[in-house]
Amino acid sequence: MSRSVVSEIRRNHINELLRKGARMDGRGPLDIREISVETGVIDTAEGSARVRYGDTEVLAGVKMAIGTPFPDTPDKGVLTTSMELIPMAHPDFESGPPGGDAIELARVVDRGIRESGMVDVGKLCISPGEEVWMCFLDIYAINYDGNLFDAAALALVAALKTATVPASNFDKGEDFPLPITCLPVTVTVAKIENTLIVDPTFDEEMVSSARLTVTSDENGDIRAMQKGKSGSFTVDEISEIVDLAREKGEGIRKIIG
Amino acid sequence: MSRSVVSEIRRNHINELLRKGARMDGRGPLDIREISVETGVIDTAEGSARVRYGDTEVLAGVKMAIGTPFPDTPDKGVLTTSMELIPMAHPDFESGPPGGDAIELARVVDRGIRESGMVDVGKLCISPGEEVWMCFLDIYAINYDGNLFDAAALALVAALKTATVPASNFDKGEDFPLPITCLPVTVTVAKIENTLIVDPTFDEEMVSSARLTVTSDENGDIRAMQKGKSGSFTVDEISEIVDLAREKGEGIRKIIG
Amino acid sequence: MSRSVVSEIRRNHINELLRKGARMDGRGPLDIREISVETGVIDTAEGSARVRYGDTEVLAGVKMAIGTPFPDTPDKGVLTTSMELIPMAHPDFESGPPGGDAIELARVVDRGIRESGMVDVGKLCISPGEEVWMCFLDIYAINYDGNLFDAAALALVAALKTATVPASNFDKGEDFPLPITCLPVTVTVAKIENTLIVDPTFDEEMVSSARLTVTSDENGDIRAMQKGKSGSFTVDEISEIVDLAREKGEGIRKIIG
Amino acid sequence: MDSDIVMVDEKGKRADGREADELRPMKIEAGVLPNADGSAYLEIGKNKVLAAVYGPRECHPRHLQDPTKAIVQCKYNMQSYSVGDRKRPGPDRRSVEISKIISEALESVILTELFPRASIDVYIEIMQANAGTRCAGLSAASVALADAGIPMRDLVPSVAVGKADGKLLLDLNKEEDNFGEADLPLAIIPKTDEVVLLQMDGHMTKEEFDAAMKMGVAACHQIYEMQRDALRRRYSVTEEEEVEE
Amino acid sequence: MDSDIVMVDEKGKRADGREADELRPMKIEAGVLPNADGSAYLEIGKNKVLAAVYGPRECHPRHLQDPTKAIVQCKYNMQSYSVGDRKRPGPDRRSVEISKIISEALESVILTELFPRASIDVYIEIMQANAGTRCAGLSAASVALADAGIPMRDLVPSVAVGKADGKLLLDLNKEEDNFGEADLPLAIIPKTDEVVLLQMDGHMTKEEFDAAMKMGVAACHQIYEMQRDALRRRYSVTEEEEVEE
Amino acid sequence: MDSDIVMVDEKGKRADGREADELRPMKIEAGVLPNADGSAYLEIGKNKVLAAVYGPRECHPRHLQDPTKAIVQCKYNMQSYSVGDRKRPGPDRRSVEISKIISEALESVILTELFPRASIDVYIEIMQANAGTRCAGLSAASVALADAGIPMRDLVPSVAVGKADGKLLLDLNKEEDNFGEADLPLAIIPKTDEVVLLQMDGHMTKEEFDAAMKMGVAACHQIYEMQRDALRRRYSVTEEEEVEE
Repeated sequence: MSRSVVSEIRRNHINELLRKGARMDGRGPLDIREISVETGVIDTAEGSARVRYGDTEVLAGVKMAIGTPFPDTPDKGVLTTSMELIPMAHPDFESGPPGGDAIELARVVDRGIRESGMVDVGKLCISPGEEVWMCFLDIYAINYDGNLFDAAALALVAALKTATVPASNFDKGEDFPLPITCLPVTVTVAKIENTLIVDPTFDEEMVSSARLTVTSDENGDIRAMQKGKSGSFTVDEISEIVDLAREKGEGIRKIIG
Repeated sequence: MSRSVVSEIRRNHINELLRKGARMDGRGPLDIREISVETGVIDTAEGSARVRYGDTEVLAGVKMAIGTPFPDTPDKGVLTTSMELIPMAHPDFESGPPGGDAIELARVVDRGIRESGMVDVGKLCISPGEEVWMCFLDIYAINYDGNLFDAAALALVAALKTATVPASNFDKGEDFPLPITCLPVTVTVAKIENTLIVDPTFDEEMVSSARLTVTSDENGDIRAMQKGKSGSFTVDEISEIVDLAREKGEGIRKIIG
Repeated sequence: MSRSVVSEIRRNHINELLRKGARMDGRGPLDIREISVETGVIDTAEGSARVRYGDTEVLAGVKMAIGTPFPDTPDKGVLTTSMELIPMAHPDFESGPPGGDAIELARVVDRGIRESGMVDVGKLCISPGEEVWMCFLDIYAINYDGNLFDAAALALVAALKTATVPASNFDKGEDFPLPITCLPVTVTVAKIENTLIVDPTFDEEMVSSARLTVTSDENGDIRAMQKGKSGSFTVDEISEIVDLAREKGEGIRKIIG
Repeated sequence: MDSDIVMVDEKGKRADGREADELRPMKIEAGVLPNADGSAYLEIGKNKVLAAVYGPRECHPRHLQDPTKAIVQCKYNMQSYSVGDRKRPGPDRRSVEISKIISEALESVILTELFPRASIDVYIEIMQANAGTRCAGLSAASVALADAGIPMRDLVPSVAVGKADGKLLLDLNKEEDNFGEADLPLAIIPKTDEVVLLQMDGHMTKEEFDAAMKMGVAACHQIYEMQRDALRRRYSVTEEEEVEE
Repeated sequence: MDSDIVMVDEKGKRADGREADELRPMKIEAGVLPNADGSAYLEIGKNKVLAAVYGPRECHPRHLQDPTKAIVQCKYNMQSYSVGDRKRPGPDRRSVEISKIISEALESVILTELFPRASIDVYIEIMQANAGTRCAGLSAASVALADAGIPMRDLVPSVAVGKADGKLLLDLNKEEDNFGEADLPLAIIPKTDEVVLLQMDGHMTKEEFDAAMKMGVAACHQIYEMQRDALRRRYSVTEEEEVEE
Repeated sequence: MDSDIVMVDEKGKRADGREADELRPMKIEAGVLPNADGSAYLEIGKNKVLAAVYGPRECHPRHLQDPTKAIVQCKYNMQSYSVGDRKRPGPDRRSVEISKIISEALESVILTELFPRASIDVYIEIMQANAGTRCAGLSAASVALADAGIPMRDLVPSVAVGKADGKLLLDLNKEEDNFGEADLPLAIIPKTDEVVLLQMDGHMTKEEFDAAMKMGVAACHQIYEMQRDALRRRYSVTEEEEVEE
């Protein structure tokens, strides 16, 4: 996400359009691209989803196994989130272990899931201190055209929502749906000059000075946030973004609800 | 094995000779270099062998220890093969973890041993699901002048054939010979222009377009194969190579038999 | 410690001064810089010390946990020493896993502690073969101006001397002082042209041809040595250095005694 | 090897209803990823595979550059959830070997000498695995290369021939593979029937081997037709789109 | 979340005696390391943090060079003994993320365009940790940058606002953090109150969030004063020393 | 340390029949590997060691080049089956340290200033280990350097002096080393008796140390003769071969 440079001409074009309230792909500043969500796409996964935000495409899969809990949470299942920016998804992505961008993405998506209590990990204990369900939440970027935060978060939420705990495979009784308590939704807003835009494309990300990612729940409460890039926001802008994220989040929630 | 380039003059010389049915070192196309096999060369190993194919020299050692079996084969010992192309062996080899060439070599040699059932892993179980013999099969290229596949495979077969299970060291009764069922032999054929040659040297490997490695057993049956390099073989050539490998393999088997 | 080069002028200046028995910072050849030792500087560590030799500054911390002993020493606690040359400490130090210099430093400091029997590891056994105290001895170079060997060794000795075994945290009875038997002290002598100097600065290390590090105990006996760099010592020089190290060591021992 | 398991019934049908020499149902789509220079999606049985091509582009790292031709760098990757037990992300020894032999097979058909110093990068992602992923990946990759407009002598269809219950069976699925006695993945250049990828493990007589090669080559020609169909569909769709504009 | 734990007593005092909006005792010293171009030592509560700056200097590795400006590379590192259970040396995912957001926050105030192709390297070492180390590290780092004479628009004070027992509490210590319901670290440019670092996890209503932002910004101004004091002390000491010579 | 173990009997003989100051049986052969520029095989007691030299050649990676002289890069490696419990392949901390001190010792005699920017690469492989491998490796490496025709001031013989049962014993074998009280590996330049490698661990009085140094230096001279014999044999064989042609 760092090597690419947008040409000066394209940069100017994006800026000029935005001053008139328009974007390259015809959207208004606060419009989100068409979202598509397909679940159950991977038979070998306990839950899976393929999500598109325009040309950005992400695949998330949930695998489960039995393991030992952490000593400080002996009666809780374990969630582990990873994100891979595979080189298939963009000419700038390289092979190798996850770099800073992929790690930040995984951690921000993970916090949205974890802090909202979306997965009821208390119900994933088999035998306290000994056996709990380990959930591996793996996300692959398939095609990157901006806003991986929101696409990755939505793919993972959709995969979890439709996941089944494979208890019978492990002789632990009948399979049951992964216990879900709520549907956190993540919305990212970027700042270009002094305009706030929702769901930035790759080119818009390159031109933007700062980004704010907000995860909110059904009540409109805030569960996680992450500011990115070396620009800044005013306190008022932040408050406005949070409201935007809560409002837009409600719409997105309906897609997977 | 990738950085070296053979000069145009040498390449032409090899090609011209071969068109007359001759090779740089005086061999005919289907002749194998002089093979020497010494076993029991490493006191600290449970079995060992030093094998030379002309100037290509390889050292193989077998170490054994007690470990837990894989869950899906609870009553079977475990074989693990590694190959190191140490920088001592050739100016192109570099320090560091095994690269693609070393990994392919180890896996092809391993398949020959494993698929032929040479080691009777069923007799390497001490207590089902709990304790089995782990066999570490480690091969080091000492000097590389082509055809590491065959030299490595022969060194490992000779080391295994003469290996002793060190049961008394682990208070598991008396030592006994590693249970061996057959002697798979590996023969590699390379293609230069339209000529097939057996046991290529380094220069011949550089000039060749494709390679086929075939492991066969006492009955002349095929146990493993691996085609290499970006050239191709016709179906007829492959059939011819398989026959060659079975015939040459019989001769080599007598050396270690 | 390898990339830096001292300018020819500075090199000549150091050499000329030394021929007159003087050093850049006013010391005589056998003088040690002012040493400061602060212990108990890290609350989260079981023992800690911050040591300065002039501008060279080092931080050592001891952490303890319960673990399983090595099979060949079932009734002994375990010591593990690491040294990090963090990039904060010198413009030549780079991020990443410890390189050759850091590994040599850690191993030499470790040998001084281990071979002197300073820590009575026999008293760190909780249940033979099952539970012993693991001691992690971690040293960070904070500012590097030469002679890390002596500063690191002294910081670690001071940290160990003041360490407490946190038994109560692990429900293993009352806390008790880490059992200490002696105070090994490490002294490094460098050779510049034919002069021996004690406690070299960074510039002096760069100019020196060889280094000898000697760890001695209260009785003046030798516990560990390490020669470094590509120069040489005569046998007589070595004998002289050992005497110097024993004598200087006694003085340093008083600081932490 | 367990004699209770029957791979082929008395009528010569396999458990999934296939004949001995029948491929699993297969589907190929070209041009599925917007960013890549070429791409393809392939399903065969329960395998789901994506292939993407970037290049010819600057070769990175530089020391791999060849002044006489482009190098072909394939990375085969199994996604963590593609198999029964979760696979740890990142390359393992198996995927390193598969990447190498697929690179070699593709290099045999690409006109690499047209692009000195360049790299042609091929990425194969196994989304869902059910035996035969290396062949599925290679078949998909050659379609992706064609979609990228890389000049090639031909496509490279690939399939494995197996042996189970003492019988040669085309294109083993996972259940068959688990009890199989041999596996022989191969890939050919259909125009000439040259073999560019070949591996074998297990136990085959020479006669079985010759028969297996024959069965594999024939099946490659079937796959070749499906590869060409996918490219034709892709091309005609593009034409229509262009007409619409 | 355990209702027996009382974070704030009936008089509004916290367990360590602080008011809800009170910082822990804080101490900053600039210029503590001889080798670094700039450095600072900072204590806040039981946190002990060192920051050092090298640069502007040649950017290494080269492919990271930017021809239009300096890049800011921060490495945040927790020393192994700084926490309850020994931390394995080397970077983990948490420290990679923190290093990234601190780099971005610092870049927002450094006049990087003055030093094309250069690197400004910032090292933060956590010697002792007790909640709030990323904010402590960032506050220290910006003092170290000033000490190094790097041209900046302003300093960057940073602090976290927490929520525990349903109440907003400034600058949580470890005990409070363990039972906290939310944490919101932030950093500002005091001259303009622009926010350059912001994270949140936990559970806050919009109203709580707005109040927390207010509390955090106000506390940053307090820290800003201490940062400026540290630099003034450093500067005056240097002057005295220079006079003495 | 166990008093039941007797290292030296009443007649001053060791368990393997050696005198206190006697080396184990030793054998050196130069020029054993066709590809390397120089090589040597060395056995001492049950140690079996190969050394190979490549260079002077281009230094790789480049940033290690020294414009004033060649650098000497030694890699000491224990093969996995060389010891009782299998050693995991790849460098560990011990081998990194040993590689470093052997590189330094060899650099002390090589006329590196004749080959600016070059690298002289020395590879030591321990095929079978029985105490004293670093000294065996260094002794072999200096023969390999001479075999490669690298200009040197002298060879570098190396041996360890041990202490067991309170007595100084030359060249400990594994059984003695396991119960030893001290170990002192050293290497010298025989022409001048300069010491170029020296380590010690254990417990020695100053008097013991001085005596141990004396014993070690004397033994190095014995090894020196065997090194020169090996090179003479290698040279004469080559001459004969040349005459035969």
